[in-house]
Amino acid sequence: MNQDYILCECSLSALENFVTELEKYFNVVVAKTPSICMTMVKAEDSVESQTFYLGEALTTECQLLVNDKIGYGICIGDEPVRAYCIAFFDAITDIENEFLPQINQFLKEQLAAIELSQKIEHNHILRTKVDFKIMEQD
Amino acid sequence: MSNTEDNWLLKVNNLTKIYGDYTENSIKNTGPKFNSNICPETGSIVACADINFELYPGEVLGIVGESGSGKSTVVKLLYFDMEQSLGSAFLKPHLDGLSNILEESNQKKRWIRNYLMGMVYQNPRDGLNFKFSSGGNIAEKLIMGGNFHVGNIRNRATDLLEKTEVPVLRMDDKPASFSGGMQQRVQISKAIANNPPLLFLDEVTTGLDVSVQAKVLDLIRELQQDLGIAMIVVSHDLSVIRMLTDRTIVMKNGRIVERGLTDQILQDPQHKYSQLLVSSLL
Amino acid sequence: MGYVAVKGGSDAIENSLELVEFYRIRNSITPIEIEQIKSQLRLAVDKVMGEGGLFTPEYAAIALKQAEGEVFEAAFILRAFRTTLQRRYYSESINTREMFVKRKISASFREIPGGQILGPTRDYSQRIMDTKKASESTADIQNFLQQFESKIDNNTLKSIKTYAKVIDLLREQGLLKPIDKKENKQLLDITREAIKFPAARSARLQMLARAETGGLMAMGYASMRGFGSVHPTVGELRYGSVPVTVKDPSGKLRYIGKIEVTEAEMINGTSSNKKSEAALYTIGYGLCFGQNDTKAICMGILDTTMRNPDSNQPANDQEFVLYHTEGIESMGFTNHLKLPHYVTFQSSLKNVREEVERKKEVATV
Amino acid sequence: MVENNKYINKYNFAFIDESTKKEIRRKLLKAVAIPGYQVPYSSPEMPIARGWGTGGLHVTLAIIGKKDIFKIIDQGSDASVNACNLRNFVQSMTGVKTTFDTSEATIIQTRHRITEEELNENQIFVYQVPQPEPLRSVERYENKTRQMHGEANYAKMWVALYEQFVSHGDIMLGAGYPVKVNNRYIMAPSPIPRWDIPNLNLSKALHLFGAGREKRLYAIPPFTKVEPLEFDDIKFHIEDFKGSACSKTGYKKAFLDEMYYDDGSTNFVINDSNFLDKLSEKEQPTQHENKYINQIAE
Amino acid sequence: MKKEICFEEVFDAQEQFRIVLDAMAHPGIIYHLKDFDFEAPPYLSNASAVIAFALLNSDVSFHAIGDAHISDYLALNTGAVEETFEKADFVFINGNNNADVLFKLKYGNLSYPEDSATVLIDVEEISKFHLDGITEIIFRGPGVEFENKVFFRGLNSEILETVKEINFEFPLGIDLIFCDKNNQIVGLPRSNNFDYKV
Amino acid sequence: MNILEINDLSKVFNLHILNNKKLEALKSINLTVAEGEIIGLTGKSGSGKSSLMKCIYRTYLASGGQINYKSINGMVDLVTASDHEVIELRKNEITYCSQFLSVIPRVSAVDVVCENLFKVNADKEAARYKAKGMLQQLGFPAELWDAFPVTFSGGEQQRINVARAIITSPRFLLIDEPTASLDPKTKDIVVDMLLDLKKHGTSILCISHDEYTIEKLVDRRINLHLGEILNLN
Repeated sequence: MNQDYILCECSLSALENFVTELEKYFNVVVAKTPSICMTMVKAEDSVESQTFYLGEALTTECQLLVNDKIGYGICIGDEPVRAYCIAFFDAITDIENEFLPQINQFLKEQLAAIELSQKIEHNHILRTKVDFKIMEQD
Repeated sequence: MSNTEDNWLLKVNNLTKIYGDYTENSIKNTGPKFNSNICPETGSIVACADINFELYPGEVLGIVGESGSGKSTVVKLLYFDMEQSLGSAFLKPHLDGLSNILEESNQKKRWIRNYLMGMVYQNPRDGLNFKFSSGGNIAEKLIMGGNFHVGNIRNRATDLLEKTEVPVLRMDDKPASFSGGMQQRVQISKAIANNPPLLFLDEVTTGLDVSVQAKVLDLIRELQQDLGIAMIVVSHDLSVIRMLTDRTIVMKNGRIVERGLTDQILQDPQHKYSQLLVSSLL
Repeated sequence: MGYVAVKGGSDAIENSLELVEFYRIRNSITPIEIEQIKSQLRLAVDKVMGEGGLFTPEYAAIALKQAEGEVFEAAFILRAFRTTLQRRYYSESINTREMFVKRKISASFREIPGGQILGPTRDYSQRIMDTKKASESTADIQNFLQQFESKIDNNTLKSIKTYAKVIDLLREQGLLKPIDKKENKQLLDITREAIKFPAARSARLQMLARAETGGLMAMGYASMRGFGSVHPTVGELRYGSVPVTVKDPSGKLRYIGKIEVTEAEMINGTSSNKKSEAALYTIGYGLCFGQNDTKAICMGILDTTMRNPDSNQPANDQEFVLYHTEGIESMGFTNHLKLPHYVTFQSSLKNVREEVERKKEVATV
Repeated sequence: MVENNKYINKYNFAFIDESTKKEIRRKLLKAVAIPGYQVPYSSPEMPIARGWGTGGLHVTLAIIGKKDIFKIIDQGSDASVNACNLRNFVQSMTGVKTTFDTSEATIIQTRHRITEEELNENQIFVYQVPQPEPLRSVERYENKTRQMHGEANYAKMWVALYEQFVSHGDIMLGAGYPVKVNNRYIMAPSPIPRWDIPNLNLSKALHLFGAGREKRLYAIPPFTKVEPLEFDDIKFHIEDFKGSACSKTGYKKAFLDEMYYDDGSTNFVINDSNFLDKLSEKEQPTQHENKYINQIAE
Repeated sequence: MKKEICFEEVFDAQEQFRIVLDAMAHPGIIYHLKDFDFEAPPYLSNASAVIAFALLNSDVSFHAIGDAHISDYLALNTGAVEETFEKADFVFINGNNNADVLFKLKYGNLSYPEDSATVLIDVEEISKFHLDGITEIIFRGPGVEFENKVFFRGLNSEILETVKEINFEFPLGIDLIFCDKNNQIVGLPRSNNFDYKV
Repeated sequence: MNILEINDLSKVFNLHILNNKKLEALKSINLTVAEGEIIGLTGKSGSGKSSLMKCIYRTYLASGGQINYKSINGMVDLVTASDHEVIELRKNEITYCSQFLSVIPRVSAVDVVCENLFKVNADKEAARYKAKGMLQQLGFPAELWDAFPVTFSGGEQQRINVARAIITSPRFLLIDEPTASLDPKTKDIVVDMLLDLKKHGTSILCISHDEYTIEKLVDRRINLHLGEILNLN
């Protein structure tokens, strides 16, 4: 989950570069080339928890066999490369291999970058907060 | 004797209508004994319960009671305007009275309504389609009864309107422009258009002027005599009941509290509530 | 002979499409990039996604470009595009309590948990024509961004948090009306089977979520003006992004990205018809893709009106509301009047002419 | 690594995805089993507008295969722009052979007309239906009309016809004249003119109707009784062209278009473009037989 | 059990569906489905399997009597969900089965009569010609010009009596397709007013 | 042969709305009526004459005892018979003629007289013809035949009431004060008509305060006092 989150949100070029470098050491067979499809997004109303279908989200899916280990890559958007990389990660993190420390390092760095940019956006948004306490002091 | 045990036209068993969620106790804990038809446990409303009676061909049965006693509910259930909670009803001309009409498919219920029953509502708007002419309204019932000849439909409509004293010249006018009494007479024409053996009359004179009331009642009597239609007359008005019916059922809080010959009910009422009703209305 | 006529029709269509293309690009040498539409026409993109029923900013932007900015047409293109795609996944229910909030306001309370956050809104802008937009340059944009970014000190950032909901407070106090037991709780999908009436609430919410904003607004507005029974208060309106998760073919739960949604919880007072019950609040719920306050609010109003069916109140009438706010269908059918109808017209013409003849005969007799 | 190729989605044969096709097919089978009954279906959006023949397209695309020969007409004409547009779409999505020749086609899609040439048992006739509910004029609510159909409660419809007779001296319904199918359901025959109504009766072909916007499918199997609503004494009749003849062929027994010209003159031309072509070229297409057409003098 | 691969989901499905559509539109006419090289379990005819492949998917449910293998086979190859008799959209039975189960099937309601079961009945042999010891059905109604007669071997006539009863109140009812071992099928929609002789 | 045998009949009114007050109207009445017999019921007001008649007619529900009536179809206890049986008997055999005419608005005098015939689906015109004959016999002015009886004088109403009761030639007639407000001449006509009925086999129970009528009409006289029979002569 955490891994998918990072891979979906991180910089595409960084991800592509990392995977391109790493996949040389594995036997990668594309079981299903990345293609677009849809995910029906289920929602529920916040009071009665009535579930309903909000609408669909365009999704890319990809299946790889990495050293015979299957990996699924699914992400929102028309994102063939990202889906491929997610599938690759899905497979290799299940395989005993010598690159796990590097992989963890990559994920950690990307997570930090994602968090920072989110935080910055969040703080910009907080500037639009109406602060009644301050207004009272005026 | 022609009206032997087996000769009934309509037989009603344990007819019950409850609004809302109910339990066994809902029926036990409501009724005239409790002077209420609201279940104290569930809050459900017992509109009527345990209604049993038989109606014989050509007979006129009155159902009397105050508003909320459930009397209209009984005929609405029998006319399929609402769905019963419990109970059954059998109508002789339908499968020789062997099949519970309340459980028939809607398709069959429609047939029964068209051929075997007529209904006259208190409000003409419930029985008439105000978008159609009065002739069109009668045509509707005739068409439902399988008549597809415009000439014959118009002849029959003319007869019916004459019989009910509606000016035939107004056949192609919409009933919205008619007086209340005339609307009611159009409604009666429509209800009897297919010569049904059974007619329901639900407070048909309520809200009409006295002179108009007399005319409508008179019409109903005459129709009954001429056509031998069995009727169930629902009214809170004892004079209507006296004038029209042979037998009467007295209802209170959704239950039958007394039944008998109409003159007996009026002159020697047995139940406390019937005595109250008679003494306050006569 | 027939062939020539047909060829004529086909050629005309082809040429008409060429002319469309010509009008689209004859005055602008620089093509608009999809990225530009996505960011600079963000709200149009959101609307197209909402009404198109497909969350995909990039394809929505393409559709907008293709449709020369006509939002109906673009939503329509997106809907048709949907038809060609397989639906491979169903997400877990998204949780708006986990929203990365970009905007969050309540009209019912002065202060709410986390405060009133205006976020990006034009609500308090004066609608004064900003002629400077006419000569906006790349440098202007960069200046603005630089200056905007400088307002935050990256060393003293507050951490991200999610917020409690206003309605949860009301619920905890027992002020919300309990769920009607008779409510049909089934989860239906109106894109897979035609809606049936009376419709289950899930079907109603789904139809509203993909309904046309203007149509919803007309109905919601009608309700408040007296052609419906609801005139609510905004309990909470929030906009932001929520994570989406699905199960992959191996059954593992996977994060697949986030989508942006606007959510409205509209508070309505109720009167109780039973003496034993207190008058409580009901909540009307609205949720749609992208940032679209109007749509979420009106959806929230209509969610409530349709729970009290009343054919005398247009906004309370399920069939009336749902059929007529479906933008793609309304647009198609109103426009089909442009198609030739000479056969059907001829048929009625014969009737009218005959009646005129009959009436003439009557007059002369 | 894969190429970052976006926007390369390919369309399925016949455009619609296979699971939706299956759904439409299942519904069509039910429609055939219950002649004249409107089966609700998902009706996915198509790349043409609602009301422009999406229902007809759904049916065509759900049934069409490589061996089919496809014809499409609008207002009787192969040349109508809408017909051209849909023909191009179907052709480009399936690659099937298209034709103008009525007798050659295996699937004929139409808007508002049945061909003058008689249909055979190997043909499927597909209608684009704008309003599938014949009772809509007397009852606006879907759940009520559904109930009326369920109970065969058609009195309102009949009274509407009766009232028309009373106020206009005739039943004033034109195209889309309601019919009763197999003695049970009242059905909207899509707005075909009254001229075509008798040709539905006991037809050799299978007739499938698709109303995309309203999301309903229905069918008339071959050899099925289809009768226009008429009273015993007030009869259905077809459009009366009062002995007018086609100005190009002199033929009288076909539905005619009334043409108006710049000089104020008018004349008539056969509406069915392929039928007109065949007559002009001295071919002798077999026409539908029915008592109404038979009554017209040559 | 393995997944069948010889059935092509776009074109085979379309072609076989058209034959089924023809069969439903022409009750009492014998149609031939394509002979696929399936490895269907015994007691399930190839024809029934073809129809299942052409029409079923994860949006619908089915129920099969007989061998549990049939259910597994159909579920694996179509993705359809197995359901009880009472709820199944498609029901697979054998002509020799007891007729009672048919009473449980959903037969629609007046507002939505199509919410009803489609029944595929496997029989030994379907023939246009009379043979001894078999059931004859005389088809009349929509889709039939005058009347069509078909002979069935391996069809319990109680099934027909039951179908007659279930389909009595048109439009309520169930729709049937008879399938035999030679890939022949015959449709019997509820609108048909058939008679039978044993 | 008796047409009616009353055994130990009692009637108590239970007035719920007056705190369940009990009024004893009839006590242990025993009485037989032979076929073709006319019995006069006499006694002061409140002696129970009308109550007895109404119990027989079932307008009152008896509190105890039996009223065995020998109908064409066999014995019926009118105390326990079903409402339907009573309705059929009223239609075909037993008629009750009260002291007062209960008029129906907008129904002509002739049709009021015919009412009981209409109930058995007699031919309408034949019924009216018969009714007119009876009204003529009773000296009822022809110009009033088609008028509505609501405005008639007591004597006129009385005549209509009698005609209405006997038009069907019932097997058993309960008649209350048939001659009370009639002139002597008409009294004789009414008495003669009743005697004529008796000739045709009708049994009659008649209440009257008019000694002349009793004298001329009845075979036997029963005197009631405070709900009990005083003598049996």
